[in-house]
Parts: sequence; structure tokens; C-alpha cells
Amino acid sequence: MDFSITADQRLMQESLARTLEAAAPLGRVRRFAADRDEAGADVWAALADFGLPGVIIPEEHGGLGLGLLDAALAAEALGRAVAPAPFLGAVAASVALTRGGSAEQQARWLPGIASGKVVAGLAIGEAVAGARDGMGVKASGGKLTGGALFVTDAMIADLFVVADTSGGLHLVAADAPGLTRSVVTSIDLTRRLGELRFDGVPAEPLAAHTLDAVRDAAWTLLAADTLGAAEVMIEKAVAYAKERRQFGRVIGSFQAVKHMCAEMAAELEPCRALVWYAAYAFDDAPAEASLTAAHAKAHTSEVGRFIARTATEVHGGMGITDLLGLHYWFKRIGLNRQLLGGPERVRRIAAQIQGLAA
Amino acid sequence: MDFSITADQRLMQESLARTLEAAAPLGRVRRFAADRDEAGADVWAALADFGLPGVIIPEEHGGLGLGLLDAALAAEALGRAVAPAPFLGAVAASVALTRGGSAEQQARWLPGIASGKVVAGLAIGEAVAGARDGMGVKASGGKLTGGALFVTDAMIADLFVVADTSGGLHLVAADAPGLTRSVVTSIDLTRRLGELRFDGVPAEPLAAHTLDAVRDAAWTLLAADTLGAAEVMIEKAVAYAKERRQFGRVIGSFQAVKHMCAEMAAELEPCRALVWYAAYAFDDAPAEASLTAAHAKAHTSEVGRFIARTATEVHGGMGITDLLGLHYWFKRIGLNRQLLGGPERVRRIAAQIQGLAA
Amino acid sequence: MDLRFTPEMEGFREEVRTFLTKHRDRYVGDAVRPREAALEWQRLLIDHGYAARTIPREYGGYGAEPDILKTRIIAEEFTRVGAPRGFANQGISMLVPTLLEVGSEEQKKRWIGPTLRGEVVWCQGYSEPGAGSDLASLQTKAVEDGDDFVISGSKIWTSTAAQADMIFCLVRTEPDAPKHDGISYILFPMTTPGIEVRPLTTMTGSAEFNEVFFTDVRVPKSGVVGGRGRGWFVANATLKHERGMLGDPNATEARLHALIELMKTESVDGRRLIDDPVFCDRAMQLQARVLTMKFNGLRNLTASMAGEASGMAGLVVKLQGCELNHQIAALAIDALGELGVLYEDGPHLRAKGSWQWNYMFDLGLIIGGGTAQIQKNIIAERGLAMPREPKLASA
Amino acid sequence: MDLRFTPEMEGFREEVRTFLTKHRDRYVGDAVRPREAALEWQRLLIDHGYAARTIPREYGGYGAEPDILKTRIIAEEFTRVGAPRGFANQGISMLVPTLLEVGSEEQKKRWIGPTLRGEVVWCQGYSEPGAGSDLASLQTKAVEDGDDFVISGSKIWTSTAAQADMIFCLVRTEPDAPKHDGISYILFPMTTPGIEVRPLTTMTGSAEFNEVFFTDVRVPKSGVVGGRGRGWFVANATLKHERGMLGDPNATEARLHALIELMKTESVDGRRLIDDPVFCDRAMQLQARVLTMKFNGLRNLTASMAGEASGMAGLVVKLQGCELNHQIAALAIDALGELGVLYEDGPHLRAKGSWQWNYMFDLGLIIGGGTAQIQKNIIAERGLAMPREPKLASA
Repeated sequence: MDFSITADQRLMQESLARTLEAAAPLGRVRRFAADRDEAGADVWAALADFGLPGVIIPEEHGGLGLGLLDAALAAEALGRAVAPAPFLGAVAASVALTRGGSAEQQARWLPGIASGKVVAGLAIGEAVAGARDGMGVKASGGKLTGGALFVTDAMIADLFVVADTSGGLHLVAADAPGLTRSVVTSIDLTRRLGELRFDGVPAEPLAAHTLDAVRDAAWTLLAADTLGAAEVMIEKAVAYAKERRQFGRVIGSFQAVKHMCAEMAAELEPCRALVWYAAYAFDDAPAEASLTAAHAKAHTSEVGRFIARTATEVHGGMGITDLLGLHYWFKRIGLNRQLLGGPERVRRIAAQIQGLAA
Repeated sequence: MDFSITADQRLMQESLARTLEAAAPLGRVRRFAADRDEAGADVWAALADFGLPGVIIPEEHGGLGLGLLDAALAAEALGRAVAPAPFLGAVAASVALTRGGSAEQQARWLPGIASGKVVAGLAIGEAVAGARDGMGVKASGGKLTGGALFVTDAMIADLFVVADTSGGLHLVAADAPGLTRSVVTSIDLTRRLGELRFDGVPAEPLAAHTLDAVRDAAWTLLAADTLGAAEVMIEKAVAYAKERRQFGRVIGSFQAVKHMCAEMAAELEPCRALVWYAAYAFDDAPAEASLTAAHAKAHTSEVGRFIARTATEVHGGMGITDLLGLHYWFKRIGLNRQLLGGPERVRRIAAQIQGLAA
Repeated sequence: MDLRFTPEMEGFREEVRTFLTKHRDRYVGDAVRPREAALEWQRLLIDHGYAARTIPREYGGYGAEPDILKTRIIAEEFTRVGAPRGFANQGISMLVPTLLEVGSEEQKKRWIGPTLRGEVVWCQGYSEPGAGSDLASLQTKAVEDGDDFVISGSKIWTSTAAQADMIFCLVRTEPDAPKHDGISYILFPMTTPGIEVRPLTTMTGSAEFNEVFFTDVRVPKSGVVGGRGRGWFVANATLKHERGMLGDPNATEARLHALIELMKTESVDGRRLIDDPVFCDRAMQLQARVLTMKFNGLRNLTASMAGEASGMAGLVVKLQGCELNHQIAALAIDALGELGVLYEDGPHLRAKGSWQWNYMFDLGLIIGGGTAQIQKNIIAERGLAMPREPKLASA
Repeated sequence: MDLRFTPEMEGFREEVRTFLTKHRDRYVGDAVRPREAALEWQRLLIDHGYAARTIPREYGGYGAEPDILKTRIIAEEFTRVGAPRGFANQGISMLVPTLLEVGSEEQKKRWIGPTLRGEVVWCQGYSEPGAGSDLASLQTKAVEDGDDFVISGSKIWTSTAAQADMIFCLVRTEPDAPKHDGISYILFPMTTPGIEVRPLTTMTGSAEFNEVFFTDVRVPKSGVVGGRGRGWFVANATLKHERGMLGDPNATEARLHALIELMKTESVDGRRLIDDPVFCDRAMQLQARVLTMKFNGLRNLTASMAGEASGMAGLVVKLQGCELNHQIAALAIDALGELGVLYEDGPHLRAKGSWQWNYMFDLGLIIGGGTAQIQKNIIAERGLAMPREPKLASA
């Protein structure tokens, strides 16, 4: 009966943070970023031990049976740690199956996803954010043709959730005939993207109208990831400002620097409540889910850009060096901003959801 | 052979500033603002003595024969003084007649405008900024029907420059049969606006394609007026910050206040060069005139809003009082922003001018 | 996180709806000096727990336990039918919480009830011409004389001073103490001889504030609240309540709603304003901010009802809330184009000029009650534990 | 205000065009360590007065009088055909103007010519890990030993250090003097024993900068420019030139042009990016800013050629110019949507990832050469005569 996260949720988040400190410290993230072929299996295994891949999967299918708010709190922790992990795909596939899969499909796929053994990639970019470079997937007679870009974890996934251009959703096994995949490199080397090419690839259709739920969940997780990454950038900026001395005093005693930090905090803190609410609405207030997820995604992206830039500035020249590594958070926020639609695109959808735009 | 104003132009501006100090000090402006029926004839007479109404009118018609840059420098001085004067209409009518009037029309109207005896009002708002409230003027058989809002100096004008909805431009005498006028009150009480109703009013058509030039000149003058008003707001904010003490020191020694002042100056100073260039281009680089006038209008409006707000903030509570009267500049900038199109509208036109928008 | 309504809560909602339907013809709104019908409506609201809900019954309130859901239901149902929510003046929002925290038993008994019922109207005497952001440097002095203080000096930004019965005022009672320790918080009648009120006209064209001048104003010492010389700390408790009030997310949501309605009904060249993608995008940006502040407000309410500190989520409310209100008004003005600058009267004026009025008045709110710069200092120092402004060599 | 081209100027334009057509096959661009063809092109440019135009002939320049119109014509014509404009390294943009202002006759004769011709490559040794915004606190020490100084310490943000022949460097020669008076500006070869260069990788993924470590580096005293202990003032002359360079409006205009071309050619769901009114509006906002900085630049150039101080118009260039470049890159990324985050390689990458590269590198430029905060201090203190940061009680 309240607007807050529970003590259990707080404990889960703290425990996950400790797991990530051990399994994915910055040095581990750097190795993942440096070796583009590395799959990060050890990190994912640690998260699987934690139960994270199945966070929203019902217990009868081997998951933790929790809600999207718990998943969002986990995404925040992953963002804080700039941790490499195919978590977005796991949750998106969980949503796709629980909301749009048959009992048989659920039984076949969910336990593998929950255990972390089946890695899922998300290929809905064109349907949500628009198609570029002649991309887009057409479905006909149970087969898919075309291409999808910006597919999460494309090279290591066992299963893909694919949207066609009419908004239909499909499951595609990674070893399906006619499917080819290739690497796409973004600024953010803590995540992996890829391109899929479909040449008459057999696919399992999911129920109609499932795409919106998958999109809303993914938007919320991306917002939560940015929330976590931006928190860390503020913390690092504040710590640096308290320690770095110029002109005989710590720079944090200069009002300009103080106010940069205050503005970052003032922008970010209210985002937290919106991210929480969007995640809560996904499970408990469906009429508000899409609008709040859209706004959480778009607004947190804008705030994230402001913080990524401002926190870097507070660090002065050190902020742009690889020595400090602040750029991992900067770029994480940068990818979250554009993935599944930049803020302008997502706000347009927010207007459409309310009937304010065609 | 240079990008600067001449010593003569600088002298003219300084001399005009002295004229305005004498003829329109803040106390005089306050009286004009308080008595809505007052015409400000003394101020206009002082400016007419100066030759200002005919600044761009050729000498053979009794004007000073100068260029739009000189008019813009004068508008800047008027904005600095928040002076009430039907100057925009005088220059706009001069442009309409010199660019689109016959020799006979020029001979008939220009000497009166140049002497300040014929006051001109500008009624092109609907054609430039779009029609609201069912307004808009239709021309047929030499007669005008419809309505025009936001007409400058409507109640005291002898002559109106009126645009019809197809972009044609007309001269209408204030005493023409079928013309009725009424007061429209804006936040800015240093200028007067009105509404015109046309019921088959006889009008003198001007040459086709004259509207763009009238619009460009008016945009440039509005930008210059904002430039002047914003300069004063910065000067007042800086002076106040150097004098007002809180916490045992002048507030201008706080970095937050210093940076607010620095940001205002950094935003405004480059506007000056753009306003100059737009005015210069009007006479000497016609291919660039419309685009630079549009950008001068839109950008100076955005910067003006920022400064109006920030300079008020630097003044703390005193900034919002009538005691200090800072709001006269605030509101002057506010009206300039919206008149003949807010920034969004004008930027859209800027895109159209370049063929970037339909 | 659980905002679902149980059957019990749905029952409560039904109760509120029944009340609102039954008393539909008695709705009377707030006013500085309310008329009898408004006083009656206020009493009715208190009797039913829709106003002064959590204030103890012995002091004239309804005496209910804090309950976020019931509070939310009341707000929703009153907003839905447009019923006036009871008085929200400075006496109720600032003085009453202060008296509850630090007032003597006698002060609570004497003032809270009449204030809640609208029978006593208050004004606030804090800022002075020379003491704005640096409020603790205030100079209005109160000189001890037997059982009285004799007060001289002046105050500024005192709204409703002309209509108020009473003032809660900060005065310097110990001129030799350090500046924060020499101040007392004192209550006295505005009818006391020696008080002069001068209206202070602002940029909106109206006099929302006053200056108040004190010349040898003799008032009893018994009016001091929270102990002589403790006024700075008493006032800070009150300022905290003011900051909360200035960032009311419900009012902001209502304003956004009005903006979107405006954009759906107004048009230029036959096209609705909302159909302009540039303005629509700005409206959506503001809607996102409104949602963040709405949910942030629920989060703060939850913390406050659980007796927990709201931390950063509370510190940012004034800064972000005031700015957001200002920006909503700015978009309305921009979308209205030339119509957006009209003011005062005339057939083309929209919403009685309230968008322009709000745009200007909100700028005053951004400045008042702790400027944006002071808010940022507070956020940095209290929220982020950054260093305070260092002491100067020459200060 | 007169930017018309007289027949004489049109004749000059024709001359430039003829040159550019004639030597079309010799175009070779800048590089840290230019190849012979590039050195030849540079010499050709100097011979014709298209590079080093106003530098006296005796020091290896072309020796022309400053002429804003000719300068503009050269820039326009070179830009029109995409011809490389001659070297623009730190030696040419920072050291040469400094030597012209305060160098000895021997230093001018020895260094300016080879630097202009690209035969000598320089790097800059100013910032240190502990001396960034507070550059005057630098600690690299130069201890006198006969005719030499022996230098120890380290520098950071030294671009091209690995390729440079020479360094112009700030060192502390008078450890007991007040901090601004103990610094000297000295030139010495990067081949001197005891110098170690370590690449400094940044967020772009490349090492645009280096750290440079000095261990007992022995260099002759004759390398000091502008007098021993005068280095702070010499460096400030140089920094002024750097600030001008970082805000080059021609480069900004070219970048905006590229952005608009991108928006005209790229599309999403079959609609061109420029046809999205929200992105188009942002492009127009940036175009207005580009025009302000372009004309502001012409205004500064006029003032500089007339020997007048540019005042506020000059002080704002670095702050506004760097931010504008960054914002242009940001819009390109936003308009490209998901494509905007691609980097390094791959078939879908646009413009070799240069939008992202610029977005990140420009953030470094906003910070480097005086952070935005330092720029605002300078604008307030020098431009608006506001008080300097007050002295602290404890400092």
C-alpha cells in the first residue's frame, strides 16, 4: 500500500551489486570490451546463479516469479556496473512467451531462459524505431525474409524474438536454416549488437499484439540501465570534486562545480520514481504501462545525456581518458538512448498512445 | 571594406540614445503605459526632429536616405530605452513603398512618413505568422474584407500596410470607408496593438512580391529591438550584482551569479553580428536577406527570453517588482518574440527559404 | 510498491463521492477573507476529514492517521468533480505545522482551530529589503520593555498583509548574539498600532505582495513561539513546509492537462496546435517531467507517512517543480503565437490571460522561497555532502 | 559594414581560382609528419600567399598586409574546391604568433620559417596532472646548471609528442617566486635524453594525447622565450591564439553543411530525416547559431586587422564555438537514431563514425584549453568587470 520498493527488493539489489562487484569489476568489463569475440560467459553464469535470467519467469518454469519492477532494479544494478550480460533479451523473451506464447512454447523455452542456458536476442528495432538501410522483416507462410539491425547479443544468442514490419512477433532459433548473422559495433563495447539476415527462415509466431508489451518492458529496462549508469557518473563526479584540488581548494567548493552536481542530481532523482512506476504499471496498471514506459525511456535518455556530459566535465581532462574509464558509463548511456528509438521517436509514440498524434 | 559599423553610425546611435534619455526616460514610459489612450506624440516628435521616421526614405522624399543597418541600430536604441514609438510601421511602410510603390504613391506618402506626420501601422501578421480566430484579409476588386490582428499602432495610424491571405500587399488609409479598429492589449504596454476589421475597404495595391521585403525588414528591426532591450537587462543585472550584498559580500562575487551573467553575455554578443549582417544583406546581399533576417528574428527571440528570465533572477525578488521596472524590458522582449511569428514558426520559414521544408 | 485499491479503499472512495454529490450546491472556494458560505464549507470538510485530516482533534482537526491512499482518493475525487479542497493559506500550510511542532500547548489550543476554520487569517513577516537569500541577516529589531517587545523595521514580500488578522514574524531580539541565534519567531495582531502596509505591485500588474513597516509596535512577549532566540530554527521548520507547497505536483498535472486541451482546441491556419510536431514534442517532454514529479511526490508522501527522511527526492521538489510550471506556461504562450502575448482583457484573450500571468508569477516563485541558486546549494550541500561555501579572508 | 567585392577583389578571386585549377593534382592535406608532396604544396601556398599570408617575408612568410576580404576569398575558394588549406598544427597556430610577439630576433629567424614550411614539428608542454585549470600551479622544475637547465617532471595532454621534433614548454625556473612569476617558456628538442612519451588513450578509443615524462633533461638556457620568469605571460599570449583556433567558424559551418546533407540523404521508414519537423527545427536552431558565430568571427577579424581589441565578441568564441560543434554532432547522432551509435567499422557505419568521434572529441575541447567554467569566469571578470573569486580565509 505504498510508493516505494520493499526491503526485499532493496536487499536483492544490494546482493546483486555485490555479485557484480565480484563477477564484473571494471577490469573484467575492460577485457570484455577489448576482446570483441569474448562472450562473457563467466559473468552470465554468475548472474544465472543469482537467478537473474528468470527474474520474471513463473516459478513453475524455473524462474523467480517476480515482476518487472524487480527486473528494472536489476537492470539499474547492471547499468551501475556497466556489466556485459544478455539480460535485456532474457526479459524480453520472457515477456514475449508469457504474454504471447502457447503453453507448449512456454514449457519448451522458459526453463532454458530461466537457467541462463538459452540466451535470447531481441530483434524488434525496425518495428519500434523505424527501418533504415532497407532493413525490415516480412513474414509470409511461417517464414521470415529481410534483415534486422541492432539485434542484441546476436552472435551468442540461441533464440531470437523478431518483430515483422506489420508488428507480428516471432521466435526464431539461432540455428534455423536461412539465418545469417554478423557483428555490428557500437560505441558501447559493454554490450554486443549484430545484424540478422533472413532468407525464408522458419519462425514460430506468437500471439497478436504481444509486441507492445515486449517493447514496454525493454524500454523500461533501458531506462533503468541508464538510471544506474547515471547514478554512478554523479557519484564519481561528486567524489572527484571533493578530492581534486585546484587554486588551493577542492574544486567541489566552487559554486559552478557544486551547481553542476546539484543539477545532475535534481534531474536524475525524479526519474527514479517514473522508472519504478513504469515497471509497476507493466504488471499492475496496464492502462498506463505504455505511456509511462515511453516517457521513462525518452526522458531518462535526455537526462542521461546531460549527466554523461556534465559528469565528464566535472572530471576535467581526466574525464575523457581511458585511464579513469568514465567513458564506459558515458557510452552505455549513449547506446541506451538510441536503442529501440531515440527520445524524439519515443515521444512521438507517446503522443500516439494518447491519440495526440497520428 | 569591413565587418563593423562606421564611426558615423556609432555617433548616430549615441546621439539617438541621448535624445531618448531626454524624450523618453523611464518615467515617461511609465506614463505612456499607464494611460492607454495616450499617443506618445511628444516622443514621436522628438524622434521626428532627429529624422528617424525617414531613416531609410530617400533624400528626395525628405528622408535621411540611409540603409536598414542604420534603422536596425536605431531600433536597438529604442529597445534599450523601451521607448514608445511607431517606428516599426514607419520603416515597414518605407520598404513597402520604395520596393513596391509607384512613383506617384511614393511621392504621395513618403514625405509625410519621413516627417513623422503620417503614422503607419503594420497589418501583415496573418500572412507571415498564420491566421487565428478566423482572421485574415481577402482582396477582391480593389477592396479588402476580413480582419487583421496584432496590428501595430492601429489606433493612431494614418496609413496601414496590409497583407492579404494570398501574400498581396496593400495601402489602406485609416479613414477609408468600411474600416473599423479596436484596441488589443498585450503584456508590453510600451507598444500599442490593435485589430482592424475590413468591410469592403478600398485599398491601393502594391507591386507583387513586396511582402517578403517588408517582412524581412520588420523581422530585423524586431531582432534589433530585442538586442537593445536584452543588453540593458544584462547591464542592469551586472550592476545590481556588483552592488547588492548578501552573506557579507556582493552577490556578483558568487560564481553562480557570475556565470549567469557570463552566459547571458555569451549568448547575446554573437546575436549582434547576425543582426548587423541581416540588415546589411537587406540592402547589399539580397540573396541572403530572408534567411539571415529569419534567423536573426528567431534566434534573438530565444536568447532574449533566456536573458529576460535570467536577468530577472539575478535581481532576486526586486526583479519582479514594479518599483525597479525591469519588467518593461522583460515584456518588450516578450512581445518582440511573438510578433510576426514565434521562433518555431520563423524557423520553419527559414527551412522553407532554403528548400528544406515544404 | 503497491497502489492497488482494496475493497475497503473503494468503499472509502464511494463515501467521498456520496459526500460530494450530496453537498454539490455548497461548493465555495478559497479566498483571502472567506465569506460565510466558504467558512461553512470548510467546517464541513474538516468534520468529514477532507480538510485538516491528520491534525489532532483536540486542536480542531479531524484527527485521522496518515494514509497515503485515502489522501490520494480524496484528491482524485475532489479534482474529478472540481470541488474546492478547503483553504490553503499560509496560516494553514506554514503556521499550523510550525505550532504543531514547536508551539506551546496554549498557542496550539488558541490558534490552530480558528486558523483551520478560516476565522483567523495570517500573513508572514520573514524577508526584508536587505535580507533575502541571506534571511538570517534580518534587521527588524524587537526591544524588550517589561512584558512587551517594541518592534521597529520593515518586511517585504508579505502577501495578504492588508487582509490578515495576525502575522507570524521574525524579529531580532538579541542584537549581540551571532546572527542565527538572535532571532525570535513571534505572533501578533496586524491591528497593533504602528503597522503600515503598502501594496507591492509586481510585473503581473497586480500587488500580490506588500511591504510592511513597523514603527514602535508594542506586542506582548507571550507571542514568541519556540523560545526566545530560537526563531531561526523555528522558521526553518516552516520554510520546509513552504518548499513542499510550492512544488505541488497535482497543480502541475492540472496545468499540463489544460495546456494539452488548449493545444487540441486552438488552431493556426486551420491546423490544431497539437498537430504541429515541434510543439507536440515539447508537450511530451513536459508531460514526462510532470510524471516524474507526480511519482516523485508519491514517493515523498510515502516516506513522510512512514516517518522517513525523503532525502534527495525531497530536496529537488522546489527547484524542479517551479521550473516545470514556468515551462508549461512558456509552451502555452509559444503555441498561442501572437495570441500568447495578449493580456488584461479583450475578445481574443485566452483563459483570462492566465498563461502570461502564470509565466510571470512562476518566475517570482522560482526566485522566492529560496532562489534556484540557493536550492542548488542546498541540494549539493545537504544531498551530496559537498563543501559549503568557504569562508572569505575579508568577510 | 561593407563586404562587397570590388573589381580588384574579383580579380584576386580569379587569381586564386586559376591557381587552384592549375595545381589541382598537387593537393595534399595536413599530417602530423607531412610527406614530401605535402611539404611541396605548403611551400607553394606560402609562395603565393595562401598560407602564412601575413607573416613577414624575412621570417619565411608571404609578408602581405592583413586584408579581410582577401582572407575571406581564399577561404571561400579553397573550401569550394576542397583544396587543403596548408598546415594548421600547434607550431604554426601557437608558437609562431608567440615568437612574433615576444621571441628574440634569432629565435624568429631560426624557427618560424622551418615551422611554417612543415620542416619542424612542435608539441606543447603546458598542463600537468596537478595543474589543469590552475595552470600556474605547474611543478615541472628546471634547475639552473651553468648554461643549461635540468628539467624534471611531467606534462599531460601533449598531442603529437611522439612525432614532434621540438617542444615549447612551461617549466618552473624560480621556485621561490610567487607562482605566476616563477615560470619560464622554453624550447628544446624532443630528442634530448631523458624524455619519455606515453600515449594517452581517450574515450574516442585513440590516443590523441600523450603524457611526457622528463628525467634530468638537460637543455640550453638559450631556449627561453620572452625572458626568464616571464613564461606565464608568454603562455597567455599563446593561449589566446589557441582559443581563437578552437572556435573556427569555417569548420563549424562546414560541419553544419555536412549535417544538413546527411539529413537530406538519410531516411527512416522511407522518410528523409530533414522531413521530420522536430529534427528540422533543431537543425535550424543550430544554423542560426552557426551564422551568429560566422559573422561574429568576421567582426573579430575586422577588429583584429584594425588593431582593435575584440572585447566581448572575442571572449565568447571558445565557449560558444566548442559547444556549437558538440551540438551539431549530437543532432547528427540523434537524427541517425540507432545508426548514430555505430562506431569503428561495418557496412552500416556513416562517415566512418566521425559524428560519434566528433561528439566525444569535442567534449574534450569543451574541457581543454580552459574549461567552460573557466571561460565563464573570464567572460564575467574581463568582459563584465565582475569581481574575481574572493580570497579564502584558509587558503
